[in-house]
Amino acid sequence: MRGIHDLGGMYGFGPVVRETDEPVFHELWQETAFAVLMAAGTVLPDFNADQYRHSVERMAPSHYLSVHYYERMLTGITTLMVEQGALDLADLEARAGGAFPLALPVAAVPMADLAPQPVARFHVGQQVRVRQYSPMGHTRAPGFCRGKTGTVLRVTPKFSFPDAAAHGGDRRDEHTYHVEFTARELWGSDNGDRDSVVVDLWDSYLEGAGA
Amino acid sequence: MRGIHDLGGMYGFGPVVRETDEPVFHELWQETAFAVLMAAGTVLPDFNADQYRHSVERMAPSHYLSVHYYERMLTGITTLMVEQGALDLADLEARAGGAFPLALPVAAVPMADLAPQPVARFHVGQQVRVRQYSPMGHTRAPGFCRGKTGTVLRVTPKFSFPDAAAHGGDRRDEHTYHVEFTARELWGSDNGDRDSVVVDLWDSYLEGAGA
Amino acid sequence: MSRQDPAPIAARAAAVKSALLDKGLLNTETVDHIVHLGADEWKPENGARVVARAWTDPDFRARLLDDGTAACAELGYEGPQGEYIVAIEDTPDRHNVIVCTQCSCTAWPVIGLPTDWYKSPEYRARVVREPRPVLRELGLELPTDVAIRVWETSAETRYMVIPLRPAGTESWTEEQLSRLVTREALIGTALALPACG
Amino acid sequence: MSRQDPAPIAARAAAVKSALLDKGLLNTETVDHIVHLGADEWKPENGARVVARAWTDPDFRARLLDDGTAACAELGYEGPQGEYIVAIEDTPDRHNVIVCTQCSCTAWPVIGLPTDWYKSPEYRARVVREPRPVLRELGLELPTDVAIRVWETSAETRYMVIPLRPAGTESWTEEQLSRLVTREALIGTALALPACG
Repeated sequence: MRGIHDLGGMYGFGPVVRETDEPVFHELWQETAFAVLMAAGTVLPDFNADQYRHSVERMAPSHYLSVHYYERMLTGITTLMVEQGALDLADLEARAGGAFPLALPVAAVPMADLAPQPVARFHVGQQVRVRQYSPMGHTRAPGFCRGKTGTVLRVTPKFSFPDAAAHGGDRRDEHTYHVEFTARELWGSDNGDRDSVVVDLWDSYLEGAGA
Repeated sequence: MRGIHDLGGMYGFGPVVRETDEPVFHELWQETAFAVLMAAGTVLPDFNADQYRHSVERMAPSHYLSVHYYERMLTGITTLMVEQGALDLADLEARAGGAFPLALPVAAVPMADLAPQPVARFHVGQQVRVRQYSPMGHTRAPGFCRGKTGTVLRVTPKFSFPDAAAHGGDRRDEHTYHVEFTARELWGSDNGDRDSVVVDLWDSYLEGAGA
Repeated sequence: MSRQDPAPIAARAAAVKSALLDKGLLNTETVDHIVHLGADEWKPENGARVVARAWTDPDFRARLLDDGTAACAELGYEGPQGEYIVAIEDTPDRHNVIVCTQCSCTAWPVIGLPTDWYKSPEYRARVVREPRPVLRELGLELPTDVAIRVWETSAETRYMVIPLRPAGTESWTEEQLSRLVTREALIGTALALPACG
Repeated sequence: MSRQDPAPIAARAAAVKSALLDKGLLNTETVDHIVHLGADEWKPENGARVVARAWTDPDFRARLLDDGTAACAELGYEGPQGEYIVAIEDTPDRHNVIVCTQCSCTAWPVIGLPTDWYKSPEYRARVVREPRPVLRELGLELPTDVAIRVWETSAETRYMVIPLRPAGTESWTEEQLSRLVTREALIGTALALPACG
């Protein structure tokens, strides 16, 4: 099942609104949030992007959904800095003059049991299915493609496996695949076969799908 | 895919907090919201519960998730009353002295194409699978059981089919089934076979699953 | 749609009420009557009486398990959200617990309007996925050899749980027994209270 | 955790910054440099130059499609979120569009930090499910016989779109062409601007 961040395909959202001549940062605090994130590698000895992404994903869902991107960024990176002892929450709240809501704790068992796959098991043109796994921690296969079958378009070099990197599991690198799923496969038979979504998926997330 | 209301199995939520000696209504406006909903049948000529449930589900996701149950109730029923001409939004905003956020419009094509099933197709003990359908309107098969296989525990009398009732489709009644899914089936192989979830599902949502 | 800030929810509710009153689409007697039903008539004490009767009257228990709606109506408990009641019975091996993940449907006539924890996104999201930790947070630690069945109120069935009858209550009256059955016991997030509590 | 109201977000950001400065874990030069990179160095004009080069130099186009990271680095565009760039080329039959549904990953060196609409829950949720209506809302009406491929940035690949070269630009310079390529064209929510705009 999915966390609140896993928004792909969720329906009920209104129109996409585009601001004309939008600046990169709208307010000074957004610059600060970005700078703190970019400096995290020097503040936290074992910082990595997956751990950070998950700290954002751990925000209370109503908080996550109701605030700006850069508030999520500040909340996520500050949570890690507090959890790892670089910053003190009481000190931050005294400085801010009010509460500083952080993300919630990591789940007790965050990682699914996915066997490491050091060698690429799939090739371009092959049919693959995304496993129906349901971890309560960080993972990167969007809910909308779990259990669905698609076709490999490209095999990439190996990259750090995010579920392990986020949760202190054994470091491992695996190939990812650009896997194309038809709209019909993802959203049901009243959709076409010509439109499609390509998802970039680690080897562990996949299994062969006959054909 | 799922709307924001379809919360079952979403992870990342904090503890369940129970208030001791909780009153039925905490504030007067909550009583009002409940009374307006209960009176809706006399205000709206074609009122039904599915239409109402969907008007709540149509709230902007960040609004839905950040407010109290009775604010969702008031927003949902007021949306229907405005859409159907019983109330006027400008008048309400003048009376309230501020904006009155309503739910978003119904999707262009809200219903999946599920064939009516006037006769019970399944029996107690049978294995059934929930269809992998993805409508953008009201439906009642939770996302967490779509595509999953379970066992029928009970066949109920026929009830109004909610997808049609919510969206003005042809009226139809169908049996529902109490279908039991193991935790392993729903949440993956690191869960047991003894704990289970029983979901009450209309005939149209199901297909036979061999065995 | 207005760009101004939302009016406070109390002001929005009052606006709807006053508009409906002004148009003659609602009257205060109706409001009072509805609130009375919700606050005073539909309540877990009703379901507790149903359970106590089932514990003490085997014929009633059989009727309740066969047709919950009719059995509850025998005791006068019927009405909205009570049109199709199914009673589910705990056993020493299996515990039952109820949720409505998509809204908050509940058997009003026998359980009452649902309380905030039952309606919370936390309960709705989590109890189907991790029932044991959720029950533990609510004060119920189940032995690991007791299976849990979570009942999701996704259609028109309204469930009520018949919890296990506590030990040491063999000689108790129906009235005494009914005081052991809380709202939480009817939902399955608690057991019936112990005899010596 | 405090029960008081949250401090304004600006005060929270200032609190983190001042605490890190006081502890010597951050200095203002670093902050200024990072903000300069994000606001001024990483920008869609970079990706526009890559596209214009690909339109005018067949060898570069081949290198870009073969190894986007190396080809962008030839023009000096590299850095964080540019470690593995894949360029995807529109054809008359197929339009490409990029999203990151789970956060908002973007090829910073060639597209710049993402703007609010790209980061919005609306775009993230909807473009994979209903790309045509979303593109229409953003001003792009595609012929129904053009297939749409949506690229979800779920792993380490950072995509950029090579839009179709507008008609009537045969004699244009690379510099002139690059002005036709907007941020939206690099993401795929717009085409390159027409030659007579």
